[in-house]
Amino acid sequence: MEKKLVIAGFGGQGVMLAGELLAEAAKDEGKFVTFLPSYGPEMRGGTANCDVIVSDKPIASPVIAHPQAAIIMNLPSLDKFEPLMEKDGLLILNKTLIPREVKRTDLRVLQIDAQTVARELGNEKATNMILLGAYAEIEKPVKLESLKNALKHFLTGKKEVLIPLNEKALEKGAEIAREFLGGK
Amino acid sequence: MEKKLVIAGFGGQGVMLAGELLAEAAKDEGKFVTFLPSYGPEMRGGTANCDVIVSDKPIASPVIAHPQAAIIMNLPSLDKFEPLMEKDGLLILNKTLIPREVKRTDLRVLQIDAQTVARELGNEKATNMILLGAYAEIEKPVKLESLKNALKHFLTGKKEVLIPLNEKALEKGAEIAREFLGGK
Amino acid sequence: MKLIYKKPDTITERDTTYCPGCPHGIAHRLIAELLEEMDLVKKTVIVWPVGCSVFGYYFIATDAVEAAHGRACAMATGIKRAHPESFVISYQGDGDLASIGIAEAVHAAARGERISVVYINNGNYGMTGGQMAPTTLIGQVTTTTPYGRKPELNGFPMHVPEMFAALDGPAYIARAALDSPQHIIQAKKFLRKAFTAQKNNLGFSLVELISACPTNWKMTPVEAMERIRKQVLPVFPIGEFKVAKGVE
Amino acid sequence: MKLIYKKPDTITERDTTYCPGCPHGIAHRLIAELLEEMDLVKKTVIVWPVGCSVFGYYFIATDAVEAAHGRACAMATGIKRAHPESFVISYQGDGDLASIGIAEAVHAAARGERISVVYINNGNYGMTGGQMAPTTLIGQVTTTTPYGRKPELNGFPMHVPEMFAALDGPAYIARAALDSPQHIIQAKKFLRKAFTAQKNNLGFSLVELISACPTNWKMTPVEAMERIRKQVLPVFPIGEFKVAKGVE
Amino acid sequence: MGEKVLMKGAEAIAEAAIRAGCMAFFGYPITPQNETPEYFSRRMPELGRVFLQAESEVAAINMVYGAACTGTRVITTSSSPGISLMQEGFSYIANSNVGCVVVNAMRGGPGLGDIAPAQADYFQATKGGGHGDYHSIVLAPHTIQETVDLMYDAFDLADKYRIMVVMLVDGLMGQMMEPVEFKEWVDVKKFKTPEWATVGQGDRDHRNIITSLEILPEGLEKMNLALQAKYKKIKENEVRLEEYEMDDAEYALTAFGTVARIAKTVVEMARKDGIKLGLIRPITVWPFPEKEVAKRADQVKFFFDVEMNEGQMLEDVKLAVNGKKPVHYYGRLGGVVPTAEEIYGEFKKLVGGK
Amino acid sequence: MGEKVLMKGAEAIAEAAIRAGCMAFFGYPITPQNETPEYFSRRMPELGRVFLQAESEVAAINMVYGAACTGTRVITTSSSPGISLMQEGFSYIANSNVGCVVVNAMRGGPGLGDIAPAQADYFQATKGGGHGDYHSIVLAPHTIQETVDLMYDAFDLADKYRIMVVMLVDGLMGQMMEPVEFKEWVDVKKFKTPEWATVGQGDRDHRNIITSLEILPEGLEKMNLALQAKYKKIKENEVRLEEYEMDDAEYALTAFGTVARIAKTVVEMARKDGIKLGLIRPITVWPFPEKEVAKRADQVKFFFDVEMNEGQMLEDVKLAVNGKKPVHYYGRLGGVVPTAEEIYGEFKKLVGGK
Amino acid sequence: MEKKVIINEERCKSCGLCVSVCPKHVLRISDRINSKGYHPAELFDNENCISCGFCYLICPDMAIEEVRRPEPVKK
Amino acid sequence: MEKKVIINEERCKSCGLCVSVCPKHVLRISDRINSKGYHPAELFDNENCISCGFCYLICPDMAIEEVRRPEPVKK
Ligand SMILES: Cc1ncc(C[n+]2csc(CCOP(=O)(O)OP(=O)(O)O)c2C)c(N)n1
Ligand SMILES: Cc1ncc(C[n+]2csc(CCOP(=O)(O)OP(=O)(O)O)c2C)c(N)n1
Ligand code: SF4
Ligand code: SF4
Ligand code: SF4
Ligand code: SF4
Repeated sequence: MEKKLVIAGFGGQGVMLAGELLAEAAKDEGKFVTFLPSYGPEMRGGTANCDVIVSDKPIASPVIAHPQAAIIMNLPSLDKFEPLMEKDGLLILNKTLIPREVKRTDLRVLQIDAQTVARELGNEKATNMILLGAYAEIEKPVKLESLKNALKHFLTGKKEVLIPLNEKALEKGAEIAREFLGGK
Repeated sequence: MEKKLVIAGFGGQGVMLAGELLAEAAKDEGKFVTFLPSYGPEMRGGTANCDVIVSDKPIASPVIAHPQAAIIMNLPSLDKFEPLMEKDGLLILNKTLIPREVKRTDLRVLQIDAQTVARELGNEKATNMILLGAYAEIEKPVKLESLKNALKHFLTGKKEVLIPLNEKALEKGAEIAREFLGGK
Repeated sequence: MKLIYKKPDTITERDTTYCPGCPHGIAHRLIAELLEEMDLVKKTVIVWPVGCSVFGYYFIATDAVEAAHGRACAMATGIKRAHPESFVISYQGDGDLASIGIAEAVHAAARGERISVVYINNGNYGMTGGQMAPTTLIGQVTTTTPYGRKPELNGFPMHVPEMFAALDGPAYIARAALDSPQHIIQAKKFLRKAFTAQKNNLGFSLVELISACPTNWKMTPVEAMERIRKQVLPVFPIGEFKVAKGVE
Repeated sequence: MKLIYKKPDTITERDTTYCPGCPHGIAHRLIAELLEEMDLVKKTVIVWPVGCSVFGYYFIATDAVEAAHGRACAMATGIKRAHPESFVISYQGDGDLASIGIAEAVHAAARGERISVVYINNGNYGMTGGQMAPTTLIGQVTTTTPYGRKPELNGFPMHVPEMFAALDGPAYIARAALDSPQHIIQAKKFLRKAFTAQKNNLGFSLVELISACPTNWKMTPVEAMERIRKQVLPVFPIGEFKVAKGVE
Repeated sequence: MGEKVLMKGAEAIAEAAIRAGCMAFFGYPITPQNETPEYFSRRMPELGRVFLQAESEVAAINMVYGAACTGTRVITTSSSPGISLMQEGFSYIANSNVGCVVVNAMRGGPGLGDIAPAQADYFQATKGGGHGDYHSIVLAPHTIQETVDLMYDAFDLADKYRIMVVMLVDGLMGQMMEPVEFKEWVDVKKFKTPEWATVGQGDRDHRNIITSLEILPEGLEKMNLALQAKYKKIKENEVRLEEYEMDDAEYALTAFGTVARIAKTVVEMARKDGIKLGLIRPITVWPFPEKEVAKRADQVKFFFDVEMNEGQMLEDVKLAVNGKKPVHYYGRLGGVVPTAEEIYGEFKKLVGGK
Repeated sequence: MGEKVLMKGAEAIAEAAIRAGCMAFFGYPITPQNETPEYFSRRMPELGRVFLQAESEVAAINMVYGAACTGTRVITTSSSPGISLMQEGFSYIANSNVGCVVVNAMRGGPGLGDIAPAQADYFQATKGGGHGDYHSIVLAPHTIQETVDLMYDAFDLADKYRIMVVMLVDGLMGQMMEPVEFKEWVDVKKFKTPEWATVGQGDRDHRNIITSLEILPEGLEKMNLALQAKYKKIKENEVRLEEYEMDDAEYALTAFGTVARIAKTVVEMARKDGIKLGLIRPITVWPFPEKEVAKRADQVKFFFDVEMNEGQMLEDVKLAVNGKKPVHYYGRLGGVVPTAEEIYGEFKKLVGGK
Repeated sequence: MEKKVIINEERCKSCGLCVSVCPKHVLRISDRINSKGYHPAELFDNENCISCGFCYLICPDMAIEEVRRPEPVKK
Repeated sequence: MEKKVIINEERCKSCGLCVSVCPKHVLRISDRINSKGYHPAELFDNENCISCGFCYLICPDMAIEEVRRPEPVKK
């Protein structure tokens, strides 16, 4: 098993947090994992993305040239990563901020109006978790439970109160994914 | 013809000026010449020496490892250069500041109480010219006349008045050298 | 309707790379407005620093060079000496100028170099993620003063204009703030004098602009402006520290 | 007979490398005397600069390091932070401290680094043959200002203590002169306060010592001392610029 | 060893240094390794050790120099442009025979460049970017775990030889996270101020002077010969490398650091295709494993050197191979990280259309 | 050419630069080349050109960088420790594609070392002492006359390729005097501000931006490839060397700068003894005359590289020879200048007891 | 009536500074979302805007393109 | 009487500073020459020396090894 995921969006959308959460969960499950962030020049806004590889054997290169899967949170990221995807790769899109359709026809595409869903759940900032939950449900790099457990490493102190919201968002994402899988 | 001379003494004794004068005179005679100074850490006092090579063909290395001739103006310089001299080399010593005798027996040695002579001529600072005049008379790298002519390059402005003194010192040195040569 | 304000043409159409609410953009606009008003746009070379404003040349449409971190004043000196007809601005952050670049800034000032320095003091290193700057306040938490800046360990906030006022080379030295419309109007006045100092060949000029870094201060932009007034200005008071004749 | 003065034991037997009449030696003696009087000899590390005093460790018998040109304050900081029990002196010329090393000196001062800086201002670069220093007087001829220092081209003399007085880190900042027995007595008093500042852990201290460079000034030592009084002290006045409590 | 923790390379570097007994950090922030000083700034005060953000890299290295003169385990960390500013300091440190550790998380250059991973400071690190004839020991780990483990050795080597030890990593290794295990803490209570340290004479019967100055050329030559003797000893005793699938290799990749990690995937790809490819991975890039590479020249058909630069280690490989076999090269520049597929593709071109 | 004048090398360098149209000097004093800035300080103001004593070498190189951005012929001069401080600036200049001339009168190192002549900054100058993949053209004259003549080429090359050109000389060449002739003055009235210069947009229809920054790795790679293309062109067109008595040589000395001058005496000594010794003297040490050296590998029995360092150019000679023939080495360190006798003695040991 | 304050919504980063300094409280953050993902500011009460330009002065993104004042009505 | 001022002639560089500051003019540069080639300073009038130490204070070469003052004559 080797799962290669790219998460991409604006800085501030929680791209890194989503990636680190997945990495932490994978580590907790005793898997090999690498997480590689990459930032644009901006501190806020601008683009940011990360590569996460989860595997059950040692990982050679942490760089993902051609993602098997990608969580895409804004339009520039779709423009950048769509052409790089592996054939049959999985694209999970934050439809709220991506007005255009996917051009390639050899990809599996799941569009989620994630920002809206997150707002409905109570906080737009949980958009990343919805998308991550969906990814985890489809590709199963780690158990959803492990993701939820890992939340406590990141949401500490004052942020602890956000754990339930994020758990819900992960679940919600998984639920949407199940519909998507079922609907296929 | 290739003449290799080292001049050595304390900074402030006019070591460099003597060397440069010889070099200038050689250039004026159309000869090849190199002048290479070397300073100790002190601005004043401390040791200083220079290598002057005068030749009628291009000079490869400006560095003199084993001098054919040396003008030695103080004791530390004698200590340093005596062992380096070529066999039959010429040592011209400023006896005024050199209390000891030369140890090697394979050298030509001319001792001049130069500082005293210079004081008698009117200025201790002309010590270097007395020694240089003696050297020029013995080894003949350039004509004494050329040295005298070259003085005007160095003693300009307010220092012009010093030219006659320095000319006299060069001549005095040459005279002492002739006695030395005659006396042999 | 009468046009009261209009985005200057010298500001490009490109979106800035700054965080929402970051006053770097305000400083840019003031510079652009003044260059237009003083008819300097076509003579100007801006030396951009390393810091969040590293891409400044994408936003202000003049000839520009990108300096090594801290060396903007030296580079500006090289340009101005080699080509005295150019109008040369050195735009620098507080990390760039007050920390790594203090030698080049002090000496450009001491030499009375005919350059104008726009010095953005936001109390930390924005670009690299909010580390302590020489201007960080006592007690302020940054990514390299996690327990708050302690004078015994990290020293004291550095007051560049006050220090430079002890030099004979500067023609104009001032400090302004970018936290409110009123202060911004004043900042523009000070900058105009700084540019005039160069235009009239009077000497070195520098305006420190008290700025904010909402991202690294972990505040909303509005809170950050509030903090300037409440906490920063008492330590870094607005004022003119050196005004040569002919600057006005 | 009663012994009034005696060459301190901490001055070695070795001849100095200084030119006849160069006040570097006076400064050395004052330091050695104070270290003995304050019982600091065995705790002291002196950071020597690049400049005529580069061989200083041959003349004052304490532990010593030789810094890169201008970096003595940084090196002193490293020693003091790593080993706070050491008494650390940074001895620097005006080229070393005010020119290439100004950043390290300003920041050591701003941090209130517990080190004592002895700063020799002889108005030029002695070791390298008398080039202009930041402290060179207007009009003064040096090997790199052959037509005299011109403010439009070469800037203005830099007043380090005045500048440093605008910082919060220093506990003691003063300027003294080495031209006469009276001034030398005063210089020793100032140096004692500077050393006390470190001993009592109060902060950074610096004493500028107005010195001479007879060789490069092309004067006799006596003329050079005269020049200090007539020309240098009017521009660089003696005085204390910052005196923290507990220094006396 | 304890349990695995997930950590950014840049933070793991700091934690490892702390556990290895590093008592003082002086440095200046620069991407992509800001997390290292930030981590130090949290942990060092807690432990009563020294953290100081210097005003610049020039100041930082001279603070390190000062601290090193007291015999303290000291470190600075930076990235390419900052390291360039330290070159004078490195040269002083070398000729003063004091020890310290320097981490360079290389980024794309020249100039301001970018903040992406690169390996273009190999020459600077191994041949001496500063003036004069000197060397530092240069360690080039290829994973975070190895970086952490080597950090202990870095300090030991710095102490043993009184020399600067460079950890030559890159932005990728600084920024990536992976699970890592730390070795035991070094007991710093055992540290003693060495005999030669300049901390004040105290009870010593002699005073200590640390200087790189020697005005007489003959004297300076002696100092240089002593340095060269030290370097010779290090070359004899401290060369490290990993030979991966080299036993039966017909072709050898040569690579260091991040690229070597990627190269292992390439080796696996080739082996899957039945091609006998191996990897020679210098761990010390100075001293470079000349002898070991030379030996393989008799075995393999060619060498294929891959770097994130314009062919720098390439020269050392060629010098070692000394014409016996072809040495090919492939590289990416300016912060682009080559993929395993890409390298393998280039390799296959060289093997030819078999 | 005019009449011969007797001049210190350090002064001749300044005079040559001035005649070659150098319009601005920025620098900081350092022995053994103080006479160069001092000379500039007298002459530049007389000619209405720029002389500025910078506060440090770091400032100096960044002033040079600024002036170079205006398309001005600009120079700085220094010696080893000062050059180390300029490494960051060099790297910026390289990736900004601006031209300038830098003189390094090398002295003994590492660290403060001494003020005697040395050649131990060869690696730094030729491999890039700063970060990133870059090169400067490095000229290594062996007499004052050649230095003076090459100064004109240095500025022409800097302009032509928009690149930094290093004059790699040593303290000996800076301090010695010999008669020298200067070429004609370059007519500076003909100089025009180049199209790309950043002096204010003026009437231009575009604005100019000079930067070494490109945050996207792919973009920075392109900048690097453009640099590499430039370097390739330079390698093809600008290699210079002198081959002295090489036509029938059975042995080849390799040496640059001062040592090459001494080596000519060695060649003469050998020829007197009937030994067919020649000298290959690279004038451009970057680009290094690889092809020319490689060609001689078929002809000579061995190479004997002599330097005032621990064997730096040696590596380039070996890379060029690529194992075809032995390459021997002899060097002196720390500022000691080898004598012709000494080198010849070492050479005879290699030739063997015939 | 023509808008007194012209906002380039694409440039706006929703920092809220203009809203905070508006003495007449006629600006607010809108519900719309621009292509960068920000909710741009909008002038919701043109009438009460006094054309003071405070919003222009403080806007760090030059998203306030123009501020206009109605010409005094001719008597 | 013992010398009030002890000069180490080998250390002296003949700078003349001591001579210039002596309030009693009891110092001068001698005719002797030391091994460095300098004419050292000498106290030629011990009696009139007031042991003020000015010479010591200004001597940059620590050539003035000691300055002593006669004990007041016991009454
Ligand atoms: C030589 C060097 N050291 C460090 C850096 C990393 N660096 C880039 S910007 C910066 C500080 C920026 O802070 P500031 O000048 O205050 O500007 P701001 O980003 O806050 O506007 C640093 C340390 C660098 N690019 N080069
Ligand atoms: C990096 C570097 N730059 C320049 C020098 C050359 N240098 C040595 S000492 C010195 C200046 C000394 O002047 P100052 O500090 O005033 O001391 P002084 O000799 O006058 O006592 C210079 C420029 C150097 N050694 N290193
Ligand atoms: S990090 Fe701070 S200074 Fe930089 S753009 Fe963001 S708010 Fe502005
Ligand atoms: S050159 Fe000047 S500073 Fe240096 S020792 Fe001589 S007099 Fe003193
Ligand atoms: S002690 Fe005073 S009176 Fe005596 S010699 Fe010295 S200066 Fe003159
Ligand atoms: S002051 Fe000292 S060195 Fe100078 S003449 Fe007097 S004794 Fe000699």
